[in-house]
Parts: sequence; C-alpha cells; structure tokens
Amino acid sequence: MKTIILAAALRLFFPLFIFFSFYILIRGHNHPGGGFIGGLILVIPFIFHVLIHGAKETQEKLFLKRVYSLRRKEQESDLGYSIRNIGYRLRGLIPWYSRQDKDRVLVKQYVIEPLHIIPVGLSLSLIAGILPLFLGEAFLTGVWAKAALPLIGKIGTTLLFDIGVYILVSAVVLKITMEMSKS
Amino acid sequence: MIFIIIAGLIIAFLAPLLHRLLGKFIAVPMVLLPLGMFAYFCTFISPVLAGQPVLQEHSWVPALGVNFQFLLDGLGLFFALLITSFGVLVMGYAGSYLKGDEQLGRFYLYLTLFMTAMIGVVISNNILGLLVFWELTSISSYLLISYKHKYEVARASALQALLITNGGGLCLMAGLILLGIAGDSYAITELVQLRPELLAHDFYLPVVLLIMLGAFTKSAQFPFHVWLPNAMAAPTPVSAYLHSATMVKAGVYLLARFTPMLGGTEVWNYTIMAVGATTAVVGAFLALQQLDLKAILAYTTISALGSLVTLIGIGSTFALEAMMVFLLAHALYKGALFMIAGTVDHATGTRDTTKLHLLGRRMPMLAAAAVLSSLSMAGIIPFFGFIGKELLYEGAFEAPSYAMPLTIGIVFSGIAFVAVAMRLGYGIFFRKSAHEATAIGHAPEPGLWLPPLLLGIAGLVFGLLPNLTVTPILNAAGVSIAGAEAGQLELALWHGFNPILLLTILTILLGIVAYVFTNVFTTWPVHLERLYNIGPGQLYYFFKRISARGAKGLTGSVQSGYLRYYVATIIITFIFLVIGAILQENLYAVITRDTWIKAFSEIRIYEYILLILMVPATIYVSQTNSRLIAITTMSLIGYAIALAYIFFGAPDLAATQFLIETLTAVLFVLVLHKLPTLRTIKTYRANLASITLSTVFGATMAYVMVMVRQFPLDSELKAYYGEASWLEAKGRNIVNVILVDFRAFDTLGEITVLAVAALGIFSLLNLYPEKGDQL
Amino acid sequence: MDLIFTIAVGLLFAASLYMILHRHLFKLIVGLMVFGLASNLYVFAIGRLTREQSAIIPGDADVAFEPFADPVPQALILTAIVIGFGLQAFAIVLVKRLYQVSDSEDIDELKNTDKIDSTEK
Amino acid sequence: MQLQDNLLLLLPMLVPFIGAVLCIFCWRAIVIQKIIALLTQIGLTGCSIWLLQHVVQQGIATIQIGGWPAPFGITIIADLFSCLLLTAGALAGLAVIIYSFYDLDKPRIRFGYYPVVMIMQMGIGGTLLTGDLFNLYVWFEILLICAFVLITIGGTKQQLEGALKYVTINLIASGLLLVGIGTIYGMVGSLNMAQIAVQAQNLPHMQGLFVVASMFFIVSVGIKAAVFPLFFWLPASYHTPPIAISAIIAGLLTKVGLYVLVRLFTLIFKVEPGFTTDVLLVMAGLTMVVGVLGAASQNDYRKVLSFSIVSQIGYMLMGLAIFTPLAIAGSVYFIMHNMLVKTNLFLVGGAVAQEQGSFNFRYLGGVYKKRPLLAIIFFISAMSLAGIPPFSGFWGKFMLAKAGFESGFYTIAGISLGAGVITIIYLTKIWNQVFLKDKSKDIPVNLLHKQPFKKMLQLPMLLLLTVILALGIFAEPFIHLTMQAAEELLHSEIYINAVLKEN
Repeated sequence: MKTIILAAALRLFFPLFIFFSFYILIRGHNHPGGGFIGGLILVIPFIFHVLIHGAKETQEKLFLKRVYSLRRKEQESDLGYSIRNIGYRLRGLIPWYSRQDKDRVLVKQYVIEPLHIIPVGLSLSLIAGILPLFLGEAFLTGVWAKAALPLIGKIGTTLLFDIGVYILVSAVVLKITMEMSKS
Repeated sequence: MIFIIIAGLIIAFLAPLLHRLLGKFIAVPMVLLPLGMFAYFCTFISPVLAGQPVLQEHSWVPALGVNFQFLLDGLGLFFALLITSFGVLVMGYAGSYLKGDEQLGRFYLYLTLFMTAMIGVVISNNILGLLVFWELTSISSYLLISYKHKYEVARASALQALLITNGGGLCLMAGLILLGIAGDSYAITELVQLRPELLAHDFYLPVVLLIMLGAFTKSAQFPFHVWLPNAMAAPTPVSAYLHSATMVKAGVYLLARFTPMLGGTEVWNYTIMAVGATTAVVGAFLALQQLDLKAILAYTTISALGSLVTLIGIGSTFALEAMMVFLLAHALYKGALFMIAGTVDHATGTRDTTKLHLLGRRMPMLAAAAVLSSLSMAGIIPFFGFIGKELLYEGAFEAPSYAMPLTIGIVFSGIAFVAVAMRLGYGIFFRKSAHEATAIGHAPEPGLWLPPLLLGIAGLVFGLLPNLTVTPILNAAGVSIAGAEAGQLELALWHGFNPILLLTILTILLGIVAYVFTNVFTTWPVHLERLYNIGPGQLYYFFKRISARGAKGLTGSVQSGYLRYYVATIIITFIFLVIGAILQENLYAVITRDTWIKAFSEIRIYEYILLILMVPATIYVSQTNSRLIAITTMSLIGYAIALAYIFFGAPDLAATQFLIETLTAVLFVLVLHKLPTLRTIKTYRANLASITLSTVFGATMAYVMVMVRQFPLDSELKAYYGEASWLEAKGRNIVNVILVDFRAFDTLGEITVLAVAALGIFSLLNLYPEKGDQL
Repeated sequence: MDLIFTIAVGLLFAASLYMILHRHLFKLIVGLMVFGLASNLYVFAIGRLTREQSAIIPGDADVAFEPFADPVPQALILTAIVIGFGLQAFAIVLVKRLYQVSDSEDIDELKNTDKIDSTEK
Repeated sequence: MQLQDNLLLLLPMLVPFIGAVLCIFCWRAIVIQKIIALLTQIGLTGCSIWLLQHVVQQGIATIQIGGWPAPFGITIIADLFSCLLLTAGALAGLAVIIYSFYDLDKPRIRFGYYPVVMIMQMGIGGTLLTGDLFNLYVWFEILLICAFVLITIGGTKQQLEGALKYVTINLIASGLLLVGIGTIYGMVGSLNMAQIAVQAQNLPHMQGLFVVASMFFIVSVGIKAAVFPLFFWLPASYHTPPIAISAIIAGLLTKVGLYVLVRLFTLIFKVEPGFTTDVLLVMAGLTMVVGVLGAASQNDYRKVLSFSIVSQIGYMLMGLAIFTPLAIAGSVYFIMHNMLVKTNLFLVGGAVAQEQGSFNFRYLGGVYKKRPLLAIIFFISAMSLAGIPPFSGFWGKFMLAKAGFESGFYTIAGISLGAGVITIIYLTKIWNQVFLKDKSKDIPVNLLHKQPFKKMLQLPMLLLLTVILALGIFAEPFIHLTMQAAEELLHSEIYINAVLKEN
C-alpha cells in the first residue's frame, strides 16, 4: 500500500486530524464526542502511516527522537560553545525551525514508546479522581474552576479525566496496531 | 483435662526436635508423657468410684456448639487408663524397636498425636468434640500405617484404612449432626436424659444406622474388616497399640457410650448382634488359615472385636459388664502378643510361622511372656483371659434371644483362639520339629521383651486377684453403660460346675485338635480362592478399580477437549434454564396480541434498510469461505448497527461503533495473512445440530426481549440524568457526562481494561519460547 | 419498530453461536465479535427506543425534555464496546499466535490440555 | 471524616491501581517493580484489615463515587461478607507475590506480570466492594482481561491452547452478563443493586421476569464461578501457566464469581423454594460430584487441584441453595478458607516442581523425606481442604452439612459428605505420589536439569499456613463473623438501608 499519493495526502492530513481530534475531545461535554472518540480519531493518521509505511518506518519517522549538538569548532572557548549549543538545542525543540546542520553530532536518540504513554493516561484520569479528595469531595467528583478559558470553556476535573481517556485510548490503539503490524 | 490434650499435642509436635536433640534417648520423655497422664487420670479414680463423674467444660467454637466438654465417668476413666498405660509400654517398646531409625522423631509425633486424640475420644462429652478427636485418630493411624512409605504396600494399606475409617467417620458425622438436631443438644449427659424423645424421633433410625456405620468401620466389623489385616504394614508397636488395644476399640467404646442413649431397641440390638457374631466367626475362621504372625493376630483381633460387639448387641446388663471384662483381657494378651511378634520379627527377620522354630532357647524371657499371654488368650485358668472368656460365654449363653446360635459362634471363635494361642505360645517357641532352631540375628534387648512380659504378668495377677485390682473400675464402667443396677460384679476364677465350664473344656479340647490340624487350615486357601474373590477384600479393590475407571471415563467425556461441546453445553443449559423459568412462571401467557401488534407497528421505511443490510450480511458472514469477505460483511453488520444508533438518537454511540468497527477491520487486515484460511470443516449432521441450537438460542433471546419490552419502563436514572446533567454536572451531552462524571468509575475501569489488553497483546507477540527467551 | 430489533438481535445471536460452534479458529473469532455486537444491540433495544431526539440538552434549556433517548443504555454500551474492543483485539492476537504454534485451524485438534494422560511435564 | 471514609473504601482498589501504574512506568526495572509490588500488596492487606475492622465495629460502610446520591451514582459498599473475602484475597495475593520473587522467570516479569497481577487485585477489590450492577460488569471484565493476559503470558503452546477455551467461554459469559444487566435495566430502570432490590419488591407483575433474568446471571456468573455444567474452561486452562499465576487465579477468581452469585441471590433475586432452589441444588450437587471424580482421575498435580476447585465450588453453591443463616455462613466461611488453602496447595506444587522439574506424578516423588517442612505444609493444607478437624475445612463442611440436615435437604448434605471421601482419595493420591513414593528411576533427561531449591519459597506458604491454622483452630471469632455476615446477607434491608439512607 505504499502509494505516493496516499503518503503525500497523509502528510497533509496529519495536523488536521490532530486538531480535529482535540476539538472532538473538548466539545464532548456538550456535543457528541469526547475523550474516547477523540482518541480514536487521533490515531487514524498514525494507523494510516503504519499501513502505508509499515510499523518500523513509522517508529523511525514519528517516534524516534534524536537530540543533536553542534560540533565544536576548533579553538572555541567552552563558554562560547555552550552558548551556541544551548541556542541550537532550544531551536531544535521547534520542529519546523530545526536546522539540518552538517556539523552536528548525535548526542542520544530515544524512541517514544506508546507503552510509556499508557500509564500517563491512566494517571491523569486517576489524578482527576483523587484531586477532589483533597478538597473534601468524593472520589471522581467533578470540580470546576471559577473562570472559563476562551475556546475551551469551563475547566474542570472531568476534562482532565477525559484527557486521560483520550491519551490512553490513543496510546493503546497505537501500541496494538504497531505491535500487530510488526509481527 | 484440657491441658492433658494440649500437653499431648505440644509434646507430639516437639518430638522431631527432641529426636534431633536427644537421639535415641528420645524414648525417655516420650514414655514419661503417658506415664504422667496415667498418674493424672489415677487421681480421678476415687471420685469416679464414688459415683461422681467429673465434668469439665472449655468453650471452643460455641457458635456451632462444638466445645471441649470433658466427662470422666467409669467408662471414660477405664479407657483413659487403658490408653495411657498401654501408651507407656508401647512408647518404650517403640524406642527399642525402631532404634536408629532416622524418622523416629516423626514416628513419636504421630504416635503421641494418636494417643492424645484417643484420650480425647474417650473423655469427650460433646459429641462433636468426640468427632473431632475421632477423625484425628483416623489421620494419625493413616500416618502410622504409611510410616514405611517407601513400600507400595504400606501406602496402599494406609489409604485403605483411611478411606474405610474416614468414610465411616463421615457417616458418624452425619449421624451426630442428626442426633444433635433431634435432641437439640450436643452433650452426651443431656442426650441420655432425652432417651424417650430420641427413640420416638423420626431421625432415630438414620441416626442409629449412621453411628453404627461409624463404629463398625472403626472396629473392623464385617464387611469393613478388610483394612485391619492390611494395616499390619505398620511397624509393630503401632499394631500393638492402635490395631489391637486401643483404636479399634474406639468403635466398641462408641457403641457402649451410646447404649444408654439409643440402645435397647430391636434395630439396635439385632443389627449389632448380627454384625458382631458374623465378624467373630469370620475373623476366627480366617485367623486359622494365616501363616504370618501378625496376620494371625490381626484376624483374631477382628474376631475378638466381633465378640465384644456381639455382647453390646445382646445388651443385657450382664452382657455389657462381661464386655468390659473381656475387653480388658483381650487388650492385655493381644497387646503383648503383638509386641512378641514384633520382637520375633526384629530378631529373626521373618514373621512366617512355618520358618520359625524353637525360639524359646535363645529368647527365654520372650518365651515366658509368650507363654503367659497365650495361656491368657486360650482362656486357661488362672489367667485373666479365663475370666474374660467365661463371662463372654455366659453372656452369649444367657442372651435373651438367639442364645443358641450366638453361643455356637462365640465358642467357635474361642476354639480358634485356643488353636492360635498354641501356635504362638508353643508352636514357634518350643515345639520339637525336624527343623533347626531359627537363626537369631541379635538377642533382643530388654526394651523388646520387658513390656510384653509385664503385660503377661498383669494378665496373671489380674486373674488371680481380680477384685483387688480391676473389678472396681470395671464395675464403674459397667455403671456408665448399663445403669445403676450394674456394678455388682464380683469376678472370680471359679464359678462352680455349670454349662459354661463344659463349654470351656470343649473349647480347649477342640482347640488342641484344631492346632494339630493346622496344616489343613493353612493349605485351605488354595481351594477357597474363588470364595475369597467375592469377599469384601476383593470387593474393595473391585470397587476401587471400577470407580477409578468410571471416574476416568466420566471425566474424559465431560472434559472432552472439544470446545464446541463446551459451548453447546453451556448454551443448552442456558436455554433450558431460561425456558424452564418461563414455563415455571407462566410467562408465555403474558405475551398478548397487543404485544405482537406493538412489535410490528410503526416501522418507518428507512428503517427497513437496517434489515435489508443486516439479514443477508449475517447469513453471508456465517457461510462464506473467504476471510476478506467475512471481515467486510462483519464490518457491514457493525455499520448497520451504527446506523441504527443514529436513527434512535445515539450519535456518540454511532461514532464509536463506526470507529471501532473500522479499527477492528484494520487489525484483522494487519494479521490476515497470519490467520488461517477459511474452509468448511463441519459434517452435515453437526451442521444441522448447530443450526437448530443457534436458532433456538436466537429465538430465546428475542423472546425474552419481547417479554421485557411489553412493560413500560420508568427509568429514574434517565429522569435524574436529564435534569442534573447541565445544572449540576455542567454538560449538555448527557452520555458524555455519564461517562466522565456520573459513572466515571466505569470509565476508569474501562480504560484499565484497554491498558491491560495492550500489555497482553504486547507480551503475546513478543514473548514466546521459540523467540529464545528462556522460560 | 420493535420488530426490527427483535429480528436483528435474534438473528445476530443465532449467527454468532453458529459460527462459534463451527470448528474453525477464524470463524470462532468472528462469531465472538458478532456475539458482542448482538449483546450491545440487545441492551440498546431493551432500554426502549426513542427516534431522533438524542440525549443532548439543547442550548436554550436547562434540562432535557421528554421524549429524549435514554442515555443510560448508551453509556453502558459505549463502555461495553470499548471493553469488547480490548478483549477482541486480544482474542485476535491469541488466535493468530495459536495458529502459528499449532499450525491447525481445526479447534477439535486443540485438546491436548484437557486430556487426562497428556504427556506434558 | 469524609476523606477517611472515602479512603477506607477506595484504598483496596486504588492501592493496587497506583502500584500497577507505577510498575508500568518502571517497565524495564524489574527490581523496582518487585519492590513496588511487595509494598502494594502489604498496603492492600493492611487496608483490607483496616476496612474489616471498621466494618466489624461500625457496620456497613458506603461511599458514593463522584458524590452523586445513591441510586444515581456508583455506590461503593463494604459489608462483612465482602470485607472478609477481601482480606482473605489480599493475604493470598501477598503470599503469591512473595512466592513469585523466587519462582517466576525473568521474561514473564519483564512482560508485565506485576502490573497485571496488581490490576487483577484491583479488580477483585472492585468486584467485592461495588454496589452497582454495571460497575460489577466492568470489574468482571478487568478480572477477565487480567486472567487472559496472565494465562497467556509466556506464550507456550499449552498456555495458548488453554487460553483459547478460557477466552471463548468467558467472552460468552461476559456477553450474557451484559445482556442480563440490560434486561434488569429494561425492567426496573436502575443499576444500583439496592435500588433494584427495592424495585423487585415494588413490581409484583415482574416477579416472573425476575426469575427469568436471574437465569441469565446464574449462567453468566456461574461460568465465572466454574459451576457444573459451565466449568469446562477451568480444567482446560488453569494448569497451563506457571504456578505463581495459577495460584493467584485459582485461589481467587472463581471465588469472586461465587461471591457475586451469593450477593445477587441474597439481595436481588431471593432464593425461594421452587425453580431457583432446585436449579441451584442440582448444580451444586453435580458440581461437587463431577469435580471430585475429575480430580480423582487426574495424574498431574495441577490438574488434580484444578478439578478440586470445581468440586469445592459446589459446596459454596450448596450453602446458597439451602439459604438458611447457617448455610450462608457456611458458604462464606468455605469461600474464605478455600481462597487461602487452594492458593497454598498450588504454591506447594510450584515449589515441588521447581526442584523436580515436573508436575506429573510419574516423575515426582520423595519430597516427604527430602523436604519435611514442605510436606508438613502440604499435609496440613490438604487436611484442611479435606475437612478433617480441627482444620479449617471441617468447619465449613460441618456448617453446610448441618444446615442441610436441619432444613431437610438430606440428599445434598449426604452428597457433600460423600464427596468428602473422594476428596480424601485425591489428596492422598497426591500425598502418595509426590511425597511418600520414592522418585522413579527413569526420568526423561529434559526434566533432570532442575533448579536448586530455594528455601525462601516456603516463607509465603508458612504465612498462609499460619492463617489457615488460625482459621481452623481458633475458629470461633471467624465463625462468629461469618454468622454475622450471613445475617446481614439474609436481611437485605440492612444493606438496602445503608445504600439508600439519604433518601
């Protein structure tokens, strides 16, 4: 299924799906949608990526993070190098601003393993449950902030809970698809 | 008295430790324990003889009425003294017999445990407490029989003994529970007062039969006697203690104990009498045929137990008193003879009477003990055995009914006793024969001949001076069984010339004749094999084999390994239960014409799409032989259902259903090439059967649905959520509010399931033996 | 309108059982999935049906007015669908691995663990 | 007080949950996982005992998740029955966790043994404490998926084969359970068990339907509880995974199923003489008989015990069918005792196999001489299971038999005692074959490279043995508690009032 058109289309749809899924998550409290549906939508482009490129490549492209440093110039002072390097590292955090310098060195690389995201989702939901306990409320009570945010609306622990669901569902589905595709 | 029990248990469990500390001197503390107990019980002699039973109570599980309630009356005291005094001798004997055995500590553990349990049995006043100790004796007996656990014989015999006695124990348990229900009390002293009510109670018959079963199995009555000869696989001290002097008499004790409460009726007397007499005759007959020393003794024990039980069955005051005397006499000589047999075995390495000759010269003290006890066994004046036998004969002779057959049976048993006694006391020790004297490995040490000798001397002393020694306590025991009119017994060696004396002389003469013709009896079994093949011993193995095979067959057919049978069975059970409930509750009548009309009414045109999509898809998916089409059609069904959710106001559900269905299809596609290709495996008949079953199942579900839906649903949840969703939970999408607020706990569980599923899939796909991980 | 659901539920249950009883690994897994669909549909239908008006409180109201679809079965089914997805995904992988290991799609041949005298260690 | 009340009831679920989450965070760090698991399990045991003590002193405790009032939110409720089982389960779990330190292979630990076991503990806690029917379903599914994962972890052929049966039958059970819950909702429009119980009395025209609905639960929960003729998955799968897994599943899961049956049939569907009683009685009797016969005919340590689980379930069901205070108390006691004893017997088997490399009687022997402590542990546990006094099983058996005789159910009481004899047969079979007999000379070579025996394995067994002995010899307080629990169960208004007290 390695078609160029699909691959190109996917690149286009990637941010779209991500934003759409987030939109579904946020509006879920008042309209059809919610963390679960949102999470499923979030993984759609990833699944397509897996289907098109295979799990190995998906991992390589989407989940492999590399951290680079600049190569040290000759006779450069420690201080100067450090300043330059920190600047470079900071720029590296912004995806579209990172420079493909030739004189960089790979410091370390790590794979973002969906498995490690699973407990994050679980603990977010759990925290949403435990927080109200400290406010003297029952477990999993919805506690709401006084002020409302623009676009998102009122913020409450239920939203946090739903975000936990969202993260977990996407991580789980991603993990399952990637494992199945790998084997 | 509870501290006696506790001390016994503690010392029992200390025995292995003591063995490690003291080595072969472990016998010293182990002998001191029963000695101390004996001394303790002796302090109760005077109050008990004065007619004041001692009653002590300690609560254990009062919620169930199970307590340690100890009663020391004549009967209990008699048995307690018997058990502890024999305990002293056997513990000492065992120390010498098993000297150097590395598991001696364990042996003492079991033996002490047994002794303690046995004391518990005879002093318990609470019938459930009695049951507890009763079962403990079975278990410790099991452990003792299987002591030489290397040998298959020991293991099999131990199992047999355990099964029979424990089976009886369970009967006893049932009987005692019923007795407790009938009398609304668990105390023997109270139940005795309720005798008239108990006799009239509906439960009387089952109670009596069940208790008898318990007693008969324990006391090796025909046809349950088979375990006792096999139990001789145990080390000899065990045989001497458990299987002749004490444990097997627990059944006799039980019957005696319950006589004042339940006895005296026809069913009680005749059943016990018949079983006892049969056992006495069968045991005696089989004893004559044995060649093995311990087997001979085992069968005579069975016979003696039969005689004891017969006396209880006769039930007259005199017979009951005679029973006590004979019991003591038997314990004395049989315990001694077992120990002698053990010593002989220990010294020569064989127990085969045909290989044992002229042992008297090399082991004079042992021979003396043997002579004393076999004379007692044969019932020769002036030994205590003589008094016992006289009373036994008299009891049978004067039985209120069936005196004649009973007497014949008992006398037959007596004849066998004489013959056997001659073989033991004379045959292997002194009889001149063509053979050389049997070689003796090493001369027995005092610990091996002193205990039997003491017992033999006791038999003589008790015989000469019965009234100075044992009569009072026997009388007290008689009072506990037979009531106040008993207790007047005066034991004496000489009763004058009467029919009983005639019978005794006849017995001795015939016994000598039987001894002379020993060979005839011992070669008989060859001719009798066929008879034995249908005897209870063979029957036990037959049942065991059959039931093992049956169990295997049943298990094989129930747990067949065929998954579809499992599923079919479950579904059939389900259908059966649901339809059964519908018929039982007359629910088919509830469904009226209106229900059906309602079911057909107001379908909108576009809703037919659902059916049009679903019906062919469903049929197709179950018939197709293409994997891809199967997946596609299944997704189609899923989408149709999603459509239904949209039609009926469930957009969230529809979206989820749609996404999940797609995702499932994707997962399938991902592994499709690893999945088996489809083909039809089923046979035509199986196909027909499963179509039928499936149809009935589907129809049942549909029927239940129709039935439920005919009533209006007034859901308070729906109403409440409708009101509270926006005002209190601040969300307009009620479904989502339920998921993240009202019932968020469910959702927490749900995501946990997902997480675990991901972990599981991860491990399934990455961890398997072929992958090189050493499991 | 009950009729549609009655027929559909009956049909789905029957078909799923039919497939489970077929001795084929693949059919088994499909049958189990259809079984899940059937039970969801059953729960949905038994909570009574309301056309079109979904369980969402309109923007101008404080409470939901009848008739609106019962949100409770919906929430239950949503949970059940998700849980079912997890279990079914696991089952698919299990079947896949089992087929790899045993090399047979006939379930009747997979009865070693039930045998009394199996040769396992 | 709010916080304390909340914590009291939540901790049995949250402690293992947090432990599991932490374990997943430390996916690769086995040692840390072990420490977390141990701490969690100790914490869980402590919480259970705390809760038990609270309930004993102050009666039933409830909280509402999310603060929504009773029939509308999810109720978490602890009565004596659930607390007793919770404590027993936590103790069994503790023993298994300690055991697994010394016997479970590394790969299985690396692939999530600890987190899954802990989530299973959470599921058990949830099942025991929830007062909501659908929430119960969710907890059941957690138990189910955890069992799936644990049974298949390691992926040997036998495990997968057994798992196929486990998965198929249990997925059907889940479906039927969901359908049953849907049916109940369709009838009364509520999911709170107490509220359903109230409604059941208020809706006389639905009495018949309630009986029909109860059949859904008998079958679906009966499958999980391994009742005849629904138990087939159990002997097919329980013996396939390593002992550290078998023990915890075998010790706890079926009993949890039985707990639910008892809960439902004391609270919602009353067992009244008639169809339900007959069904339960027949099932109980057949379960006992088929179970013991199955156990007696096996030649593998784990298989014997697997069938033995089935037979013991029959006893527990029998108490429910008889439905008198004594009978229910007997069942409660039996469940508790069985959780501990069965776990311990499985652990002993594991220790034996660690040294000898097999579970098959043909290749085992000589343990009695070589490992006396292990032999004692086995013997006492086995005697407990067989119901020999004064060990714990006796009291359960006694209470059930007495209740049966008292209420006129002579046949079932007789069967229960008769099955006891066969119980002794198969236990002595193990004793004979594994402990007494000398080891056979011709052992296949692949069984010879065995692991050295780790003495520490006996520690968790001794822990359980202590509890078992206490349960038997100092039975009075426990029996008193079970009697109280039975009174609570039979007077369902106590439970209902505790849940719906605000209204």
